[in-house]
Amino acid sequence: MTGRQLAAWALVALALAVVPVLLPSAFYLGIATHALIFAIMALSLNILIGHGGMTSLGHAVYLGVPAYGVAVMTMQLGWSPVPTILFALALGTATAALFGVLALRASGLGFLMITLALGQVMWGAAYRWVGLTGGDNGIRLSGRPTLFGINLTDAVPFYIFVALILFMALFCLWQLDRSAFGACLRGTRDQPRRMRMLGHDVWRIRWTAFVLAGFWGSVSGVLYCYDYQYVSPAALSLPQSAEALLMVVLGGAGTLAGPVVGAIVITAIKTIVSSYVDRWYTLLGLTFIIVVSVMPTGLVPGIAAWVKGRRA
Amino acid sequence: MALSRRLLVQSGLGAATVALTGTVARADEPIRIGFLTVKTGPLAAGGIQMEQGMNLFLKLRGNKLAGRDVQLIVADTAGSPATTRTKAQELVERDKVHVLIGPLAAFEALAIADYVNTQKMPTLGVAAADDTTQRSASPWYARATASAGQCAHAIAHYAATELKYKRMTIIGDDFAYGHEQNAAFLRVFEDNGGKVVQKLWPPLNAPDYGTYVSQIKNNVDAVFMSFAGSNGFRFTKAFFEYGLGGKIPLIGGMTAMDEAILQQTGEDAVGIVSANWYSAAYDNPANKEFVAGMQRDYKIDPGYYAAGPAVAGAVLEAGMKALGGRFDDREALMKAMRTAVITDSVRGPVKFDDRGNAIGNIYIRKVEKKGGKNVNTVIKTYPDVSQFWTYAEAEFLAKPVYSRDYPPAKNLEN
Amino acid sequence: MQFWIVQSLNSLAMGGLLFLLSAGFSLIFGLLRIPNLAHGALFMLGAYFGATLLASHMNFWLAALVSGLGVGLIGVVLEAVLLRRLAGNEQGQVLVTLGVAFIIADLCLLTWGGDPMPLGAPRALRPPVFIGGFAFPGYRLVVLGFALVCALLLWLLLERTRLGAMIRAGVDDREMARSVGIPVSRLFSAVFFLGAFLAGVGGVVGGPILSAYPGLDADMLPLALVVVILGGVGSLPGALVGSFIVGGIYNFGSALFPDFAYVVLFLPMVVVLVIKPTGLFGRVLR
Amino acid sequence: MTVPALQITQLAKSFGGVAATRGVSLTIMPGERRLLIGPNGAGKTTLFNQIAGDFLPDSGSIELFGETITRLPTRKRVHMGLGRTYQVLTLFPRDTFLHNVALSLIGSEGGGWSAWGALKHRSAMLEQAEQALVGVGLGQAAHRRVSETSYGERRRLELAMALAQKPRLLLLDEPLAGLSAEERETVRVLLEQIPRDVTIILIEHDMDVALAFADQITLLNFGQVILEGTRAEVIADPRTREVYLGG
Repeated sequence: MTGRQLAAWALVALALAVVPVLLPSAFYLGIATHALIFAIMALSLNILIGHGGMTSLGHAVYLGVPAYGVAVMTMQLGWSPVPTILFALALGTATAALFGVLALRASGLGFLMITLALGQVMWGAAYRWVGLTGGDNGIRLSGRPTLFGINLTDAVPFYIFVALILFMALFCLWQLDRSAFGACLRGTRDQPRRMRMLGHDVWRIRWTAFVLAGFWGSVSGVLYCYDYQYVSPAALSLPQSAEALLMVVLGGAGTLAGPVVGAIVITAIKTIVSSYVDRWYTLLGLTFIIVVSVMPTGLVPGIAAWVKGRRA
Repeated sequence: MALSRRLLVQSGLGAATVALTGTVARADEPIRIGFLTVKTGPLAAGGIQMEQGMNLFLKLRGNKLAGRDVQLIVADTAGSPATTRTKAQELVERDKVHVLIGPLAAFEALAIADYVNTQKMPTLGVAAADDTTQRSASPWYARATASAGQCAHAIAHYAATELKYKRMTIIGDDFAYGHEQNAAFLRVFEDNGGKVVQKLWPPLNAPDYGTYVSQIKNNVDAVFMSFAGSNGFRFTKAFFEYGLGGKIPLIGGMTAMDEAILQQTGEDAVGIVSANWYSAAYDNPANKEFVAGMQRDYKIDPGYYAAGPAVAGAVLEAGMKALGGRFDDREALMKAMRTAVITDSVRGPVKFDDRGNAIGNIYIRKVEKKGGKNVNTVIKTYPDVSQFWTYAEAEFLAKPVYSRDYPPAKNLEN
Repeated sequence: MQFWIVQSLNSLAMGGLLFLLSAGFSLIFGLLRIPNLAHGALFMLGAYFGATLLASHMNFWLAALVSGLGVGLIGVVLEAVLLRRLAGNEQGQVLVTLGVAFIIADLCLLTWGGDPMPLGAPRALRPPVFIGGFAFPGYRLVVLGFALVCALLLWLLLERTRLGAMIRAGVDDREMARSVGIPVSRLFSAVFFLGAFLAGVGGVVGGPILSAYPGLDADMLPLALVVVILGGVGSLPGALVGSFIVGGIYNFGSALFPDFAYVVLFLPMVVVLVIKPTGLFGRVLR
Repeated sequence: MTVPALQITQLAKSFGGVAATRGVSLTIMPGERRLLIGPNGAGKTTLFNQIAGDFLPDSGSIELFGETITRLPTRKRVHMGLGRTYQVLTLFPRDTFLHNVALSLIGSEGGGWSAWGALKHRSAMLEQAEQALVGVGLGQAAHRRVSETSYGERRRLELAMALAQKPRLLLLDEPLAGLSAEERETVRVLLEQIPRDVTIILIEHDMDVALAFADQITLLNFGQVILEGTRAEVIADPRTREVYLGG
């Protein structure tokens, strides 16, 4: 790592660390925690959208399935946290492995539609398979776990836990970005045909990306379940998938910081701005339109270009 | 009257200073009511009426309850469980409300159930999920409206004993609220000699009810429907489109013929019998004033969603009165509300059972055309109905919660 | 027997409704390559316009036309102001059309409130038709007929007029069309108008069956997507056949496999797409 | 007897009823320089696409160095020694020249991107990539992004990416397209320098360069082989005139 990169990472760590100090109350820290969890979800989706050029409208599956995994294992089978978490991650990743095989039969809009349909099937299953999921009543968790001797019930330790995982996710995805695999994945995004002609197994590259996205999505799903201590079909719904997509595109697909920024902006509009503006839904729509009109590639690249332009 | 947010933020600065200096509520501090409702998205219809009902109730009280000023803080849950939880946190932790009213939907109520418990926050619910006042009742939760099964019990009894239906089809939204109503109906109807011969479950997001309507057996005595929101209205329309209206009687559960959709349903609605703990046509002074106010301020007749907060407000008022206007001791306030006996709410008399659910009148209503508009005329009153109907509480609770398949339907025909 | 006849009629009638919903979406997607996620919202807007006009006692078909024109106009503005500069930026288009959908939905809620609004069919078309002893709603047959007429007119427009020839050329190869001097920008506006117009008319004609209510947009959009995916993108016969297939799957699926009612549309779609990723009639979806 | 580098037998393919390739047979011996000519739409690039495996033929067979590859996926053909450049540039515009070639090398590794470590730590491979760039005279451009370079440089990058994989059979689709006279000369020299153990099939409209380069010429029209022979034979044949001047 170069000195500059090290400094950048230190800055990220510092930024995550000062949030609990700066925020006035546990309530705002809770919102920050929600935003970071969705940031992890958006980061995972960005592997597909930004790096792989595969627009998925069914990413809520990897939020909801592991969340249900945590809830069912904890509440119905009484498993302890560590095996529960491992199981939920494995469940979400395995789902991605299977759904990836199905969705990658197509590309472009076909891919988008298969992911959407699979998401709707899982949503329907959650609604209907009442014995397992509790239907629309969902499953309530009896509290946050104690992991490695640390009780995550309070806002501060849970925030730190989530922030640590976000930091890990950022670092892993940064590594991915710089790896040979990352280069191949971007290659399949820009020139799939050429990639084949260079001897690459395009399908396997995409499928691996799908599974990776599923894994990191599952990480956010586990955190989501512990955060809200409740899971219902809403976690698997199309609006949830669309929201994740919007976070990625709003912040800037293909950039590392974009999904995080997108997640923070959308969470802020939904939870904070909505307290002051009745028509926050319109405001959210306007935000999308304005961002795309002014910065077609998203907030992070747009602002970066603007800053560069001012310096020059 | 809902205070504007900006005003609230300004006065909130004062409140924050108070919190910092650790002073307990000032003697002249207003009671802050956190109101969770849905103002955006597909569920907003009921949510907007909830807010209107609450606003009107407070307006009619001169924005004072038991002599104390009221600050109403409204939060939009957007019909999402995750947002509901965040908004509940906002109201409790940031706005430091003294009592919560709402939220609208069962899954929203369930999403905050544990939070309300750990925060020991007095909550007056309106959502119908049975178990929130049954097997998983909470000391911090009370529901002045009804459980999903509560009204269905009554109309099932009415259908079997007064309408003398023997064979019925039941149809409802395929989610917990529909399941619970239909299960309650089935139990009481069959315990009183009727037979449910067909159960149909359209999914919540059914684009069209034609396919379901055309499956209804043509040899049943009547059809019972338990729908929420606009689904009841759309089902009724399809029922008449397919020529079943007038041939097979249609009766409805708690929200199937809600005042919110009564006018839109038009001629088709006339004659439909349903059960609810409320009717805009219920005749007592409190309700007369309330209905007139809704018509004046919002040009609508109040229904389930508007009346719920008005009843909750009456409960809160009664609790505060019992404490001489005090509300700072949450435990005392909750206890006072749950032991209150209210005689003159918009739904008539109401009190709570030991699990926090309302015991009150259930009205059998029939849609009639009066003065050019549809009204739910009360044709029979079941007084003091509890969520357990006539069953013994212990026996009732020993059985599983009402669901899609419980109690089992033994008389289905293919 | 009666079951099969009635459900077949249901399927056909719903197919007609779905065609009105999805033809515009398919056109816009086929020519402009814009996944117009505001299409459900435009359909809902048409229904609300229709409900308002009908409440003021306008003739039903006139109301459908006026609503269609109104929604079509909004579509043109949307295309010209927001979407034209995003050509080729699919993610931007997704974001903008979803943003527009949010705004339309929220403004509808603001304007018309949350309660459902009925749209009455013309009185003469309301009574059930009796077919061999059982009743079938007459208006649904009208919708079916109307959809078929629309399909025919659209087919004539696309196959028999100069405008249609240009549109087809644009669908087949946009660059080629531009190079032979077809005014692609104006063509795009025309197609967007047509697509939005169809959504608006569909909202009114479908209104007596569906009504106008908050959430109609979200209920309809996935249906349009399913139809277009099954039928193939940008193909009018595909949209027509896809509509009837989806109508059939929905009606028979919900009746025969009630336990799968929640997934009755999407499960078959997954199966079809996995076996034939191009849809039943489609070209490669890229 | 030597095994042909490429043997195509009765290859046919049609798209929605329109025949693109009609029973093409072609034998190309190792080390050969073969030129494909024919008017636009004759099916030259379509033939390349089938040799590369972009789509599968309706009938007929393709053998690469004696092994049947008719239904193999593209990447397996590449691993057997097939390389290709495109008429329309297909590069990775957001990456540097070096990364473009690196992707090519990773692809020829066969199981490929097994390495999850950072790309920049794979120094041996990057060295190799740089050599390939030096080979086409782009040594200085290695760290520039594709989007910042000239068209002529990109054309040479196309070539470098194909050559880096050390193919045994190379398909070159109009490597001179769009180049200035000066640049053509550079590329011509590069082509001349490709060792004879690489078999080359070339599509090119610059007849001066192409005819000088080729050993054998195949004339295609309407997806069919019209005739095949040496430069002199093909030029002399009246059918060539017919095809080009319209008949």
